[in-house]
Amino acid sequence: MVADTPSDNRSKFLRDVIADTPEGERIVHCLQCGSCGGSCPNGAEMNYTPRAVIAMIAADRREEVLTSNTMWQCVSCYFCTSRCPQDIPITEIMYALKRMSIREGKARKTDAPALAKTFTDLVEKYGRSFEFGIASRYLLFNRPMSMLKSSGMGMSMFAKGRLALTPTRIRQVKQLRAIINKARELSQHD
Amino acid sequence: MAEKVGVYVCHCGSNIAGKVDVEDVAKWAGEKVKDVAVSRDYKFMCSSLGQKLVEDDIREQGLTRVVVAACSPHLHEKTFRRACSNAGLNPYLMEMTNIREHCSWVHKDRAAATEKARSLVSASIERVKFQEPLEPMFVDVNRATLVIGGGIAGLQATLELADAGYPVYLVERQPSIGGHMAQFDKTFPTLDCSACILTPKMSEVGQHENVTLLTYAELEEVSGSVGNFKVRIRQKARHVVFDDCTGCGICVEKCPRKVLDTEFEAGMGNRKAIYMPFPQAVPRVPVIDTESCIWFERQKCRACEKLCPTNAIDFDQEDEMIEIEVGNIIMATGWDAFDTRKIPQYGYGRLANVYTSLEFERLCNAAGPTNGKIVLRDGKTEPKSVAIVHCVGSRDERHNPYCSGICCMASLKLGHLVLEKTDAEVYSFYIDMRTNQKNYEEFYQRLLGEGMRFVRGKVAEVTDAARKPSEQGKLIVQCEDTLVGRQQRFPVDMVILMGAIEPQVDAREMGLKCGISCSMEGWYTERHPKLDPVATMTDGIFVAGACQGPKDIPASVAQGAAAAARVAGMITKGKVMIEPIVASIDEEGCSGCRICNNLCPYNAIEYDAEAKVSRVITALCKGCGTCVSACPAGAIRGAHFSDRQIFAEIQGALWDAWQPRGGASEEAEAVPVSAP
Amino acid sequence: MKYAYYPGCSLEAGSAAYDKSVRAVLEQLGVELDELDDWNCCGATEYFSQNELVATSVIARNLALVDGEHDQLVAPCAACFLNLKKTDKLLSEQPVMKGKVDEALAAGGLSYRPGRVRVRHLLDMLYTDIGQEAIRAKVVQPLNGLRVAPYYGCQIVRPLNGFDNPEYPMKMDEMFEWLGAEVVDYPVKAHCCGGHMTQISEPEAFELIRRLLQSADEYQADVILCMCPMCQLNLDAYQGRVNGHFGTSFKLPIVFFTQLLGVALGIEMKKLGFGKELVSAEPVIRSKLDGSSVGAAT
Amino acid sequence: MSDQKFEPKIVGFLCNWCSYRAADLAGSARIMHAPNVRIIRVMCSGRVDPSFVLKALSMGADGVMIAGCHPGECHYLEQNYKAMRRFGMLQHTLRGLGVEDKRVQLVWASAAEGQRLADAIDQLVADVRELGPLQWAGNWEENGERLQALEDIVKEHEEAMEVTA
Repeated sequence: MVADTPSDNRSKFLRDVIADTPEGERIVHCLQCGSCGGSCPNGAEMNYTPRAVIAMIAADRREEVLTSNTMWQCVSCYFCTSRCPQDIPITEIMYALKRMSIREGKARKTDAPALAKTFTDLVEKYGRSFEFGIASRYLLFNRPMSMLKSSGMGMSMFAKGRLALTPTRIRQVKQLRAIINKARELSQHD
Repeated sequence: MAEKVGVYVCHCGSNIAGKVDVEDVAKWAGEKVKDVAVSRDYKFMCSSLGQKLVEDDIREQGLTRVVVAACSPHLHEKTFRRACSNAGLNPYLMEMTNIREHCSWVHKDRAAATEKARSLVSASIERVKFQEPLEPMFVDVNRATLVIGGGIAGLQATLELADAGYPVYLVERQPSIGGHMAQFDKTFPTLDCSACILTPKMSEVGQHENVTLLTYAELEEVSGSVGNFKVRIRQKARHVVFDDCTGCGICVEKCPRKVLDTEFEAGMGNRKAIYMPFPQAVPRVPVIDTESCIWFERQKCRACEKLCPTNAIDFDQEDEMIEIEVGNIIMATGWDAFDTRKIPQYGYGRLANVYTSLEFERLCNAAGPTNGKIVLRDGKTEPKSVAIVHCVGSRDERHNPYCSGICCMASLKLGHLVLEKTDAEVYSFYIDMRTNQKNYEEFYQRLLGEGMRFVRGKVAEVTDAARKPSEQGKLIVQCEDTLVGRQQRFPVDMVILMGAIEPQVDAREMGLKCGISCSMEGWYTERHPKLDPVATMTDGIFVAGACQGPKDIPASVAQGAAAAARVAGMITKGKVMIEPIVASIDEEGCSGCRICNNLCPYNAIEYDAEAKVSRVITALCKGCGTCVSACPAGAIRGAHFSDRQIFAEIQGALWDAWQPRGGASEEAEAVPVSAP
Repeated sequence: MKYAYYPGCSLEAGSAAYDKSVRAVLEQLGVELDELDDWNCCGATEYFSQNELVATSVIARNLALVDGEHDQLVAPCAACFLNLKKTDKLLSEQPVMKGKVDEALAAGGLSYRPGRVRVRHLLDMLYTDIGQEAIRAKVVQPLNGLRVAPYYGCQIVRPLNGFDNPEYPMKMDEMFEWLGAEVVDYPVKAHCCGGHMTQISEPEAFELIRRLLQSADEYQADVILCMCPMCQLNLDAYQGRVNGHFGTSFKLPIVFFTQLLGVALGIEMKKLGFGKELVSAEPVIRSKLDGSSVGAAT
Repeated sequence: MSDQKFEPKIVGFLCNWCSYRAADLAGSARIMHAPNVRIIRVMCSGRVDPSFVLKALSMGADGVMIAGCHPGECHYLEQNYKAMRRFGMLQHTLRGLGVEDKRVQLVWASAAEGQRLADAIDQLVADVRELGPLQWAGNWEENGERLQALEDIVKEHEEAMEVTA
């Protein structure tokens, strides 16, 4: 017999977030103090502050949270996590929300998923990432105007020998792919 | 000889009966367990009718042993012992089985809870058969009391007892009594001047015929037990002869060495190398701080000695040990302030105009370093805006998870003082406002009316990194205004950090000296959090004030008085009962190996070199039983917790696991591993 | 002393100066650094945004590749360091996830026991293992007169560093005091550079970059020292565009801390990768230090 | 019985001042936990004679819990340290008897830690459940001599340890 857990009256959204976040159980201890929202370098740009998002998760406001820009504005600086007086892994919750948002097709307002996809596609192809490949593909497909604006910078980087045009390919790329495929397969089971 | 055991299973309303089939347990015990003469279940065993049931059965059925299966023995053991006593049965022949806290309240499954209850009852039945009649012991209570700590809680306790005519020793480690309260300007919510209400109490203590005041002194060692403690106290060398000093203050005035006063003035002001912490100090006898005195540093000066009109200065004075005997001890050791440097994002120590609340108390105190003028560190500029930050190091898993309790009210008080004395705007950054005592909420309302601004949000950081011109040269308080749901930056001139209330750094060590324990955080543990808040698990040791948990002045005073009342009760009664749960050594069996001698932390075992045996000094033994389990010859007996009793209890607890040849109780003494 | 070395993708091209200076400095200090054979990308933050199990499995491959000769893995890049460390922690604390990662690794014929490899950041290794005495003993060009602003960023000091204060780190400050530099104690040294926001939403990213440049500039730093490729890229490569965006005129050289440490150890500047930064660092370093003894870059 | 789920029988020796009160607190706070531990009160964890544990195991217990105040918080100042040392020796002995380490656990719980004690009970029950029943009571009698020898070892160890204490 295990200790009684008051899981019955937790919202579905809350239970999902807890399940998808390592040490996510801490979320129920939130005091709504706002030290996360106050610390976030991008907090001013978010639809909802991380604190508000935690309240909304508990209140089962799934649609509003998963379609918001909050988690996509997260720069993974970990200020919220390191300052949280209740030891809530807020940055990891942001990652969980990103994953849920992509999985449920709710990530519409941001290019971040596209960048992530471009990046990981390259890793799966070569085993390593390289900025030029990411920048060129991602910008070309997603932000052609920005490509023009930053081309000057790209040229300077190239001139300094800082943009590799070809990636390094690892030897055991097949092994890496086997690991990735297996992991992807295992994560489907949840 | 077969005992006649009576078993009583309590329903406790539905508290037990709701999860344990009490009728079944009683029936089972009556029918299946050997030596049970009577077995009943009853709605409320602790009621007078329930107790009567036991008494009548003892008288009428001639019961020789009683088992009451109900709640924790810590709640009702005394009740049922008394019932047995009333009916002429020795109270130590009764055993309680805990089937409420340890069973019905913590298990979901009725069948499993009932099965466990049976095992627990069975264990008690087997055990009780081996229990022996014991007689409680009584000792005289010494009328003197030791109070440790001269803050407001200790002062109150001292005065209550002294006024009642009992002698009190008050030990304080600082050169003066008064504690933290002496540092404050005003007290909430009445805004009384702190010194005006405190100093009369201080001088009363200083002059009281029943009080022996030992300041600048430390507790060294406590031995003995309730009624008769022996205490060693280290009187630190003041380098001023107490009886010769008149307190004229010439020495302080003429001392050429000025040092930063990090204690009373919280680093906001200076004092001399020879000093009294503050003008109203009690006693008015200064001390020499040997760390900063020029004589102790480089054998020069002696200005104080030359100028002292009564030749009271003594550079050669040494620490002195004082031994006293008391019947009771009250711990009132108070609190310490959280080190706000541990939260670097608040900038204390790096950004000049970030203050701790104690620093600010001194800043606005009329007797403080600025005579009560609220100015920035430059000593002249009045702030135009002040931010008060709550919960600095409290309600924070990284520092102290508890709420410090008093900071909300203290920040309202400080906010009021800023509004009263300056034209500044005041912002208070809080998580939750906690104002739940008499007239506290009214004080909050008053500050709302006075224009203090409240922002609900824990401050994320205090910085001098300006992002726009209006922030230049300011301290910027960044937080989320959680009621608006937006991140905000507040440029201010001054920031006050309401640091957590923490236990004294050496609270644990001091507790150990007196034999009392601390919580994980370091607060002294009271005997019962609701019903016995000033007693401790150690008889004769009481706690009062903030050493037991964060507390404001009214609560500290109330506890000081409560502890004194408890002590007065002990003294009036004159005698105290001591549980006869002690060890004794069978001299025939003792081989004189002396293993037990070193095991006892109370030195209750002495060795008779002539007879070559060890003996227990009953008055010193506390009954832990460690020596009993260590004796290689099995010659030490622990009363009420003998090997035989515990073996029988184990066997009873496992009645359903062990299949003895002839029933549960027969083999109790013939078990494979038993003490000789 | 012997360490396995995980350079990470950025150090291969965009931040080759970091790689070059790390190798040169450690050689000078007599530390053996063995590059992990056939390492793969750690996935930065991008895998964690998509699939946690894939993210940890990809990273775990690198931990599994550390051979029996090595029990410590040094990573200079912030994202790599955090990912490797975080994965090791997750695998030791989350048994369910560990079971799945084990299975994924097994698909590639690999295995890893959590805790076997101690993941270290380069700064920690230099500060703690090599230490003040050994580093000071090798200084031939003290950095006297040069005002440096150590910039720690986020992911090395938060959340799992265990070697420095996550809010107000001091280890790089101390190290450059050993080297004789004037260390600028500015308030934003552990604030965020914007990370990948430069590629997602420039206005937000530029604001974060501006805050850092402005503070270092207000404290009159000559050079900002980085220990993360992303930080260096954002502060250096985007500095011109930030100036354009805000109408400011920052001209702050941004170098890796190992580059300047190398200078102090008397290594020629060209061996330390100087010249690759867009805002040139060499002139200010030469003008502040005694130019004659500083090894030429070109 | 044999086809039913194995329910371990466990004896818990709890000290009067901290851990017994922690169990009381778990009760007043209604912190649910496994019903398998049958609690026996002793004044101090220092009172727990290794032979109590052997006795319990021999009588059919599948596991034993010894619980005391946290080190440094003993009601009797330092007696739980003695329990700790004795426990190390006991473990040594139990290993010799083939009893798995996880069957006999020493835990600390202050009077304020009802949750901690409940968690420790659940953990112990889960550990013992995984190990399965302790097959000991049946062959106890025939191993009498071996056990007498063990008891001697216990006493020897004690002497060696306590004298240097």
